[in-house]
Amino acid sequence: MTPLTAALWSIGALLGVGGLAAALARGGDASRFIYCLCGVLCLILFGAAVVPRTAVALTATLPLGLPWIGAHFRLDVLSAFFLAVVNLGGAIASLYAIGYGAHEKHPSRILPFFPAFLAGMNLVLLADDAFSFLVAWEFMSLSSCALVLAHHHDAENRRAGFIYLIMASFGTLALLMAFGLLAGSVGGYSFSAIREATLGEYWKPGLALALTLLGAGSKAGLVPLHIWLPLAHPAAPSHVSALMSGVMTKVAVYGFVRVAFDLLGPPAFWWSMPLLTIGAITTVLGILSATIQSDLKKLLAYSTIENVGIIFVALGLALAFKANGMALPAALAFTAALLHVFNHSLFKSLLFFGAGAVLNATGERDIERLGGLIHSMPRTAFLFLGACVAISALPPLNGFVSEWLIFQAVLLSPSLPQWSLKLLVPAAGVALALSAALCAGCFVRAFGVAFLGRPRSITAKNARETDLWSLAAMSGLLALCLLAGLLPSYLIDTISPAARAFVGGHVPTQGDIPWMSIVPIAESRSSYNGLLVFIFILFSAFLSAWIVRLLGTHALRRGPAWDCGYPDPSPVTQYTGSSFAEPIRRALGHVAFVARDHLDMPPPGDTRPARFGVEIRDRVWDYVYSPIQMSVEFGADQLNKTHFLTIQGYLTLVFIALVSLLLVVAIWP
Amino acid sequence: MNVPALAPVEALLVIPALSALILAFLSGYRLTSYINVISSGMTLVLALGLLFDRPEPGSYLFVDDLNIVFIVLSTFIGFTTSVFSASYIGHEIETGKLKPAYVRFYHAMYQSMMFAMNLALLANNIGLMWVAIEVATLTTVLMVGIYRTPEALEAAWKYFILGSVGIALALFGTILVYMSAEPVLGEGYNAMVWTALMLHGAEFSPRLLNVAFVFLMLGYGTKVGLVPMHAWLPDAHAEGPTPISAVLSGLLLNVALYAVLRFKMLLAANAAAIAPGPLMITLGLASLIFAGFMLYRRDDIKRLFAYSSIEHMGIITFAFGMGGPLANFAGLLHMTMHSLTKSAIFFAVGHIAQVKGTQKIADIRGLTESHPVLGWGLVAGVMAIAGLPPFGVFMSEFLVVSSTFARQPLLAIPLAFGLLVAFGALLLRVIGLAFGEPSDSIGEVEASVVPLFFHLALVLMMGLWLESHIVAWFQNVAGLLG
Amino acid sequence: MAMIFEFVVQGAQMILVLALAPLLIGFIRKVKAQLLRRRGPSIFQPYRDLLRLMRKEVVLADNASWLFRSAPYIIFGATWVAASLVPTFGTGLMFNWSADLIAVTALLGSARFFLALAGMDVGTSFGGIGSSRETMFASIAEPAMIMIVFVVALIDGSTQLTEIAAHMLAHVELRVSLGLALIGLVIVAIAENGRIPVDNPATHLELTMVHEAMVLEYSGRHLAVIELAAAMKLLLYFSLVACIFVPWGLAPHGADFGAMTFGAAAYVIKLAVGGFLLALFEISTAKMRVFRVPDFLGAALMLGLLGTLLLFVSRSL
Amino acid sequence: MGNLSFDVAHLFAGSLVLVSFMLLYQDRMSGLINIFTAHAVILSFSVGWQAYIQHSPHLFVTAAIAIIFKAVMIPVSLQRIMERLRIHRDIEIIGGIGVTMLLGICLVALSLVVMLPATAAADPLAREDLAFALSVVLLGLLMMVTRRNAISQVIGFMSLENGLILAATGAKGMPLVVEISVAFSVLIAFIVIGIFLFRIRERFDTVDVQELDRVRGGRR
Repeated sequence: MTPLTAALWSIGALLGVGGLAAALARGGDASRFIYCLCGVLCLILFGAAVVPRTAVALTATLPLGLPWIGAHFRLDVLSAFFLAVVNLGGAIASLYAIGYGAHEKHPSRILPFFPAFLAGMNLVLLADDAFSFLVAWEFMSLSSCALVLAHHHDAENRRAGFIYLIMASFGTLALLMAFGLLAGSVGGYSFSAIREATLGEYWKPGLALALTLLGAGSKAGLVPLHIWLPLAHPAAPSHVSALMSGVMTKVAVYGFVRVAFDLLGPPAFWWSMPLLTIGAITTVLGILSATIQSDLKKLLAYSTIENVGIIFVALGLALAFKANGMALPAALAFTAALLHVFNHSLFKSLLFFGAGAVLNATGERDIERLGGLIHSMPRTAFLFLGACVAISALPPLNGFVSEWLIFQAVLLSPSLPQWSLKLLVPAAGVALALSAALCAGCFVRAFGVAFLGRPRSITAKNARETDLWSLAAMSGLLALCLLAGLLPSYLIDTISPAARAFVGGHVPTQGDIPWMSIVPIAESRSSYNGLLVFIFILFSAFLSAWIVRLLGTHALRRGPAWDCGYPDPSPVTQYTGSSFAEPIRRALGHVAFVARDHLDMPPPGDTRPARFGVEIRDRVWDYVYSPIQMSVEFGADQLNKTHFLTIQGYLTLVFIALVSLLLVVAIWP
Repeated sequence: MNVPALAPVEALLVIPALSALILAFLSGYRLTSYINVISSGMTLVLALGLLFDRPEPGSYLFVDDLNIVFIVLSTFIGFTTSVFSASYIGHEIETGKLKPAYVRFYHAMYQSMMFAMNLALLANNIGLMWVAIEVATLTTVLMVGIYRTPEALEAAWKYFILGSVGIALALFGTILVYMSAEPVLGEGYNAMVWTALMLHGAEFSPRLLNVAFVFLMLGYGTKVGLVPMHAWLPDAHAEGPTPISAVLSGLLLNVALYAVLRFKMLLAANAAAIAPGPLMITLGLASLIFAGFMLYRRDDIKRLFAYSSIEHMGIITFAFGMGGPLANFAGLLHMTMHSLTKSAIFFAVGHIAQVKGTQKIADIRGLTESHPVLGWGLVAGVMAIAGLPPFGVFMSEFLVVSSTFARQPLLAIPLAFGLLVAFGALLLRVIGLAFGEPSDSIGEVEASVVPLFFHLALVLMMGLWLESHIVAWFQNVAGLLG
Repeated sequence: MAMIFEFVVQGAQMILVLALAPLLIGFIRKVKAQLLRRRGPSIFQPYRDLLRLMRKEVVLADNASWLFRSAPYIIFGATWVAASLVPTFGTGLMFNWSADLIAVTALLGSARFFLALAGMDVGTSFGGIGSSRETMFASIAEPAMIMIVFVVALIDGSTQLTEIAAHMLAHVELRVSLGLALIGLVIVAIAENGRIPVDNPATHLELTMVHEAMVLEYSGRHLAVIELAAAMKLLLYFSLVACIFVPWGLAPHGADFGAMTFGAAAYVIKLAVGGFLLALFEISTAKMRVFRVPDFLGAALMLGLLGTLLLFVSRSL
Repeated sequence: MGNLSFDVAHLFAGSLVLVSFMLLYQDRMSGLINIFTAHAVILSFSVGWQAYIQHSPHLFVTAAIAIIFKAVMIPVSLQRIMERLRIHRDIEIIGGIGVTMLLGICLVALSLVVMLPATAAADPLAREDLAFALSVVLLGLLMMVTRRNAISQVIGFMSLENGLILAATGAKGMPLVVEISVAFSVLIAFIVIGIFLFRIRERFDTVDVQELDRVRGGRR
């Protein structure tokens, strides 16, 4: 059995588990069993992705799908990488769900769709013809949408599901048209046929790329197609949110890479420009929106948008270098993008798991009603903190490594021959730097307000530490984050066959470099050694602690907070999340949203309290989606008048149609 | 004329006609519905038999690659609907909505309608086909008005008047086709026979054919439900008994479409005639986009799906208008899938309206919680009809959109736009219907969910795996359609 | 043997920055006092302060968590590592290869991250103000810093400080971009270290304070460690400016003891000059309003971007 | 045969168009019914003439149906409905008679423009016939569109159908004409009965189509 057939069987088994879950969910407590099965199958799939270390692609054809083409499946280096990312996330999410799912009130609305969702994502990665790809793609959306609608009594969730599925279908239609263009009018829908075909006219690849960007971008959450994401991701149960944010967006990235780097053929340099521009805008808008959110899961979803933007900037760089035949820089950017894909899937899952644990313990997603959880949930707090450090791109964790590599790629931009790119790439670099800094601020705020300080509500005060399964899953993720941060050379070497296959070059083999440093281009240019830095920091911190103990006293006294001598015991005097974000909102926020402060000051003599509020409106929503919605409503209203015509009115319509067609025939030559 | 060989073909007409006669004289709900089911089942078996042993074309009736698709499909849906109808009508009688006296009439009309549709499909004569479609219209008009409520009567009336005008226009077109064929094929019967017309299509006067096609397209297009001749369709679907809605959407529209296709083939064979494609594409797109917008303001659940039928008929007409092997294949597939799915949806909707005691969308909520089987059945059906994988409609929409985009990118944009608009409306409604806090139910119903899930299973299966014979068959037909 | 030598040199660098940091603070205070015609405390006063703080007992707020207690050491560790990565007396030190300029920036970012968290831990309003403002400043200062790194790296073809210094030494030239980068770096340094006009390190109980607000709840040895880390951060920026813009005197990789001593001497002189200039600057300006700071830092960001663009223009000319 | 047969057929077809115009012009109910009777009579003459010149006796059946059913039964029952429902008032015409007539003339012109080039190859008899038939069809449709009253709409539909019969008989040797005319008669009977039934059961206050449309639950 080849890894591919094993993978296909496992996917089939996942679908079977979905069916089994649908049958069992009504009965008793089936959730542990189902999640165990999912976890095991994900591990098998992970194995199938990791075991073959050859560059030769495996293919299989099943007599399904489009009849005269069949369903093609292919496991090459790229899909293997993404398969590993997806199934690692899937396995850990299943582990987490063994504990988390026990709190679920309506397991029958989650259990059948969870394995189906996993199966859908895996199928996208393996599909090797346009039809199977799109079926899997849409199936993935559909099953995740069912999960978004799991808690359907909440009108917000229903709205989220609606917007999600609309955007998903929009994306699918865009991809469908892209594939239509690539396949041509004879319908060569298999990817191998598309690879061989030449598109001819110069505008066709560009159009196909634009459509792919729309299609994959809407799934990945590129601005301005991102609006569904912060609605849908938080609406799902947390382990699903983790999968959607951490993993499904990566599947979208895979879709884009597959088309742009593989199917479209040799790139033109200007392809990279929309990617760089949109990616840069996405990072900044995403993180700015995250910074002002008070809903913890929404905040995480916006931060996903930011990270997707980072990945697309890196992909844009890779395209720019590839178009100019610069294999090594292209490989560097490509590697950085894929590494960030992997890293983000780890820490974003961990963050969502943490948010889920908090949600379970307190029933709250609003950080303004949390606080002080580090005392009641110390383990969760520690793990969440680790993920915050990782996502803020701080050394020595993994987030830094991939961002560092991207910066290294950005620094190679002067060697690009095109002036437009020379100027655009540093600008994108500024956006990346800005978003990295904002990201740190955003997660200081998230962690600081939710976990530190004093509890702002009763539920936050009475929170209990989460269960061991969840903790095990989260610890595993943090360990992986740390490992990936300390020993990135192994990962880079894992990615390099994919880089070789898709951009025609690869970064120097990192495994041979002493001290396990990473050297993307040459040592004289730059190098980084996460392990040494980590050891170094540990050493310094412990040394200082030791010296301090040696020189000073051990005495320690607990007392009330100092607070400049005016401590106020009420927790409302703490800095809130919105007050924390206010300076950033003032300084930078107006690019992303319109914020209107309003002060309700009672007249003298009135005893009611003065109220200060902020209304924040998303510019993208105001300028793009509201007009669309309004025009659809307008069209519906206008056309709807025809529903209330008299029979005579309808006859008039027929009459007019007949006369005008006769006129056409009369003047027909 | 080889009469014995034609026997199964004639039996396809005789059985429904005989049953209609018998049913007209029998009363008692159980017995009549059994006879109805059995007769429909026999018709289906005979139709399936035609797949294997196809008789030579006769002068009145014939079976070829094109109409066998329609025959099998319509007898199949006729059969499953009769099963559904048994439980549905039973409940209607129990609740007193339908008087037992009308049941006799209902079943007789059901079989007469089956007879008329089979005749329309089998007819080897454009005049005969026209008569059959007219009879089918009349029978369905009677069934639409069977509840005798003001709304039902009004719907029947509207259907009747608009249908009559449509049928009149179609007749004029038919006469014109005869006129154009007459110089070539000679006076008399031969100039109305399909098999002869198809052979000599290239020799007919193209200008006359052009005018004829305008009339035929508008005339039969009325029955297909194409905008702007669609107005009868939503009311007729909404006010009649739900099995009739299922049959209307699943069968009658197809039969009319079949007529359009036949004439399209005739025109396509004539190089000098106006290309029928642009007209069909225009009407198809207009129907798609118009119906898409109309879906947003519907508050009656059956009207909602009636407009969705208009939308899908638009897509199918568009696909056939595009022509070419891919688009024609997609059109055929889409037609099949739409018939199966839409009738399944009506099966679900019928029982839902019964348990909830209303057809108002606003009063139906949380179905997946209160009635999981019906609710999820409806969700699956709507997902299927909205063109989401892994259901079969997705495959046809995939082929239509992608092949259109490869050939005429500018046409694909309104197509995709219309699909998206319609999808949005359907999704909005189904989320409201299926999710949220459940609304009150007025009672339970012994729902026969077998036809519903059987249809959905077929649609699902065909979305993932098309049997190679069906493929070859469809491809052959697609080739015929040009 | 060579390895042990390198190890010792690296250790010397670490101890040097640790030892010099309080001295620099004391020197600047002394110079400021003298310039204001005051006598001022001894330049060794910071050492005494630190020792005194270490001997005092820690008064911990009731609800302070483990994060609050461990944060000082993490901050100190990260800052110390960053400071020892920047060449002071010599380049090509053993661990120089383990991190480049971007990593140094990021290490400082880590320190700031934990400092901001520590400010929020007790749940007082002052801590929140400090953290919030620090975060806002950093969100502009960091990209500005990265842009400056871009300029430097584009000129020198490396982000490795050793290489940058070597390249600067070998190709002495005046460039507009470099000048812009220098101004930008100084602005960033002022902001990052909470110096006038961004923040006033000498005040307490002022609503505009940033750094001091965050560490308000710290006392005893924790405060000592944080103060030392802050001093080291200041020293780090001095070293950075020295290493990139005035690399003369730096001992190259594998140099002998003498060269290193010379390098150390040169370094101390550079520090003294820098400290004097900073003191001069600080007494001649007033602190600005908090919401003016983003504009101030935005100027640094613009300078960095302008520097990058000018680089292309000047190269192509 | 020759010219005479052509002239007579031409005469009948032409007068059918003329009567259609009279239908359009007429604004009184009883007058409308009478003119329709004339329409049906002319049609049956025309059909009879065709039967004669084409030597196809079955067309006489069609002619008979036309004269018995449309010229006698239908007008009589319409009169009865009118009396029962007490409809004596004038008919409202949308857009006024002048505009309608003008439109009608345009339609006739259109049908000539469409039909004459299209049938260039056919024999002149059929050509004329077809063009006139199309005019009658379009005028009938116009009448249905411009009248607000069910009875006049029915009359419009019947004149439309007369045009169809004219076309069918004009097409030389067309089979099934009898069947088709029977089918149409059934259709018309249904319509007439429908109007009658609705009234007798008092579902609707008037047979004004607008009133029909108004009975729509809360749907508006």
